[in-house]
Amino acid sequence: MSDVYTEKLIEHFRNPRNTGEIEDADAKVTVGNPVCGDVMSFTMKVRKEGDKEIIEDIKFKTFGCAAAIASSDILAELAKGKTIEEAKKLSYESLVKELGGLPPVKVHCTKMAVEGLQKLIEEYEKKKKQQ
Amino acid sequence: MSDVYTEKLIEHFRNPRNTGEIEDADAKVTVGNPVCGDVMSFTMKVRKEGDKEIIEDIKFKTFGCAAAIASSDILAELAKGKTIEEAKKLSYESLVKELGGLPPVKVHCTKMAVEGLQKLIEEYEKKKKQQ
Amino acid sequence: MNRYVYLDNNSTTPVDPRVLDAMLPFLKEKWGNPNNVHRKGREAREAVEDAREKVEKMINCKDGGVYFTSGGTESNNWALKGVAFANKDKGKHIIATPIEHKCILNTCKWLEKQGFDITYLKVDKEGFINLEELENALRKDTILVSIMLANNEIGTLEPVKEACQIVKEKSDAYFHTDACQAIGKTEVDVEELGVDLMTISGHKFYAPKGIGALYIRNGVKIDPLLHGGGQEKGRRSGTENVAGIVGMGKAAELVMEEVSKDKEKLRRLQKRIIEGITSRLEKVYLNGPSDLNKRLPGNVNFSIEGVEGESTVMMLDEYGIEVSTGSACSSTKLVPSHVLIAIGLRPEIAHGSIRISAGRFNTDEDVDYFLEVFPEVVNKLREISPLWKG
Amino acid sequence: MNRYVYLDNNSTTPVDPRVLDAMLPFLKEKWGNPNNVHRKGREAREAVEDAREKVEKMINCKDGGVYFTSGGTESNNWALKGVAFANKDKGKHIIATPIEHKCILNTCKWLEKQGFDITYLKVDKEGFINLEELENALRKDTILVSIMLANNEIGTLEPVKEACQIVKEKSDAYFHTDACQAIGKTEVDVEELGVDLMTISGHKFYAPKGIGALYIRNGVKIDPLLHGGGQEKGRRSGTENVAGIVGMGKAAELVMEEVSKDKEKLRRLQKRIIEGITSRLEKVYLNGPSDLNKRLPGNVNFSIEGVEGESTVMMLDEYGIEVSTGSACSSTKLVPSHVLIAIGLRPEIAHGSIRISAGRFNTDEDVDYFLEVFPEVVNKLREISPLWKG
Ligand SMILES: Cc1ncc(COP(=O)(O)O)c(C=O)c1O
Ligand SMILES: Cc1ncc(COP(=O)(O)O)c(C=O)c1O
Repeated sequence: MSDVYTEKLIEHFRNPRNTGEIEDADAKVTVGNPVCGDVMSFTMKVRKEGDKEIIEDIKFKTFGCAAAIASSDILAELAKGKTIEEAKKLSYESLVKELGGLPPVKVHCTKMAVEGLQKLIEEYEKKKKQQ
Repeated sequence: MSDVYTEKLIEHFRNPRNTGEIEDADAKVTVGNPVCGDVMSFTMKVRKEGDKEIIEDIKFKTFGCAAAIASSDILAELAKGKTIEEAKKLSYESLVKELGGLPPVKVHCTKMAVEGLQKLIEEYEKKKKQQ
Repeated sequence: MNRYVYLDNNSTTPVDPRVLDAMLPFLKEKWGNPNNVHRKGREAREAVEDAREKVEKMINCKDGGVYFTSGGTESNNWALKGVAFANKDKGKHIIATPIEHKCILNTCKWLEKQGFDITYLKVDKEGFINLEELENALRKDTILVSIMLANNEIGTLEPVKEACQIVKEKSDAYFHTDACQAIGKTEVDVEELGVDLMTISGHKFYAPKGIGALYIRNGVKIDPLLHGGGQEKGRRSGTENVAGIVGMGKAAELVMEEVSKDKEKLRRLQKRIIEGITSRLEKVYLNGPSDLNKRLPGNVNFSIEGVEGESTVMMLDEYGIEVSTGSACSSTKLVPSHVLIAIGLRPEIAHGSIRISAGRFNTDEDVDYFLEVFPEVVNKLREISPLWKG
Repeated sequence: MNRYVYLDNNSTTPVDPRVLDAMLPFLKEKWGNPNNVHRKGREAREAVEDAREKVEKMINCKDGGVYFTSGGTESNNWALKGVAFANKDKGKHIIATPIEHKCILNTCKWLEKQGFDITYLKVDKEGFINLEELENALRKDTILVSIMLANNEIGTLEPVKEACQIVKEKSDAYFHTDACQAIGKTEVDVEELGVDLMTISGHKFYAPKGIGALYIRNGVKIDPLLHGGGQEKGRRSGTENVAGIVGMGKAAELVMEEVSKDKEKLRRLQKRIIEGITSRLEKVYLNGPSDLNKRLPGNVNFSIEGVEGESTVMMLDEYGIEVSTGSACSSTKLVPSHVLIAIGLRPEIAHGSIRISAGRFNTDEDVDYFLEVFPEVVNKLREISPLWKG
């Protein structure tokens, strides 16, 4: 566990690749709370291939520290191309690892991003049932 | 009051001019206590000029710190040539002044030297009466 | 990166090259222990006492002395704990403000665990205490009042002189002020203020980190915080940080020579930054005094709606600009600044606060560059913020 | 003056030029505050953590960590007061030795005023504690035992490993050792010793004055001594003395590389000085262990009949030789060294004690010169001493 931000994290913070909102999203969620200093809103687009459901795109808007922004971006990166079933297994540890480590006080950012993904999936599956 | 030894003090410590013992001394005293870290022994020779009694010489042997040795030497220096009456008025402040100042914790050395001189004079006057 | 612009002088200041020059001999050939009577020791002792004189002169110390410590934190801990333990038979009540530095507040908390009773005065929207409330808070058993001279986050210059007068008139309590931020940025005079104890930190006025001092007026009853070999007249033991002390002495000398010039420049840059931000961005709110005469020269603090402070700091950093969010000392924590909460900000607004603080080495060009980059960074972050409805 | 010979390395050591080189960038361009998230801050943070790793490695720290302080005095104050206040509900009994450094003893005195109960173990003529006495002194309410690793005046290497074993077997008390003198002069390994807390002082191993550390094993309950912004994992607040920390880190690295070589040389010089003095002067008595394997390498302490210590130091100084009398830290006081009194010396003999301590930069030529000058100086002073009947 490093005590400072990694270059990789700073790069994802500085040049996030997945910001914005997907217009015709299949799911849309917001996690966090401005009082606590972090709010992440995610939109997701899913594509079907046979009976596989693949995450085609995720975009985010995040209010929060550099770690929150980078975590959101890395989450989108890691989730894209995965099936819904695979994505359900995505852990915050894998985000931390992908970022090359994180100061202990910032680990909650990756947890929040993963929470966002799980909620996206929940909403997606709920909608599917309603159809 | 300086916090460190003056050059003048160090010079008197390094090259004391009045060490030793006067063989045929008119008075001989020891002040101080090895337990407290300072012992000064003085010998004095007095010369008469008319009805004046003049301190012709003072020599010392001192066990003690640099300030104790320098104080002993400066005392001898200041007392020499003075009449007994003048010497009675010699104060420790004048020794401190002559040394160009002294760390506060070392002022007691000048007091002890002056005590030595007063005791020399006492002894000298006592002897005189006995004669 | 186009340019490097450091605007975080309330966090720490660069070491003035003239300060380093003064220190170097004491890290090279003059490495003696000032407690030794031999030559090496005496040369170190003289340097330490020479530095003490300079620091004392800088604050116009006439009645009492300056004791060297390892920094503002130690001085504040010492002032509070030292007075508390030495006077606990007289009383156990202490008065402080809620916008003191954490090293005062956390010391107070610890003292509460040891049975002391702390009253925290309220502060208004700009961070000022109320003198009447102070007067009413004084009790028979009040032993100490601690009110900072200049707040490190929002720059409030507290009415310490007036507060001290009231305390002296109405009680037997000692008065301590934390002057870490004020020194080097405005004139500080213990005689004029009338305080009994004052905290000084070297790295806030161009000396290195890890050196500070506590001014103690004659007659003040205070226990040591560091017991030991009897250095600093028995009040603060420990082999002296000679190089640091010499550096702080030189820094004090430079403050005496340059503070009025520095202050004038800091006021100008401060004004330009405040006006520049206000005119270039919407929904930004100045924290701390709007009357610049009651504000620490050089200090600026804004809440920026829709963006979070740390990410703003990090993004500015990419442009070579360094500023802070909240209090630098707690910036790895996720709690909003206690100062901003105390002046009544909502947490979500407090999270978006940015402190910009100029110092001796800043220029008008630095401010030009900052004012060019800052709106761009804020807009970039607002664009990706779910809280910004532009 | 023919030559300059510094033989007072138990008082303070020269700053190693390699240490200064490592520090310099942190007094020039890398003056950032490690608590800041921006670039300047991060570069300082990395340097601080790198230095911590080195110091931890030097003492083979595996279970716990090293926390930076302003020196040995602060570390000792912190260890004792911090453990005392954090564990006072468990008990108020502390065990120490009478030959600890003043910063332990005066802290103990202050703790006694706060209601703690201190037992001082006896020491024998060479300064050694008795392990049986330690075992018998342990009580149900003993919360801390503090025994130094190497005495700063007479070089006694206490049986800390064995003492710690007894304390761990027979009680729940924590074990603290003051290792200020041992580090850099002999190997120190917290795992082998088994101690819970250990004090380190930079200026005793070629780092500058004003920087130190406290090792704390995992699980130790200890209050901070300096409360504040939460630096050092909340255990020791205050903006870090970055340059000092980096210097101590480099010094630790050098110790790891050079201690076995240094130790061998210090042992040789020590032996030569002891034999040289004994053969050249009558009525001189070695203080501290005669078995050099139980003595701090480089440390020599003699009582010289008929002369007083300070004047001997000052006279040697005129020849360019620097040594100490008693403990350097209290050398402006007129009380005889508490260590020499504790080992049973009469005050008048204690007043005539001289400590000669070699370090990394001493050579055999230094010792040659010392042995040439020393008898001459002693004879000169004995000649003017009323206590010397030659
Ligand atoms: C107002 C105030 N008091 C105290 C401190 C602590 O001083 P230091 O950093 O020297 O420990 C600071 C700065 O960190 C400060 O701004
Ligand atoms: C054994 C011992 N402990 C503690 C200290 C105090 O350390 P510092 O000088 O860093 O305050 C010293 C030296 O002065 C010492 O020799």
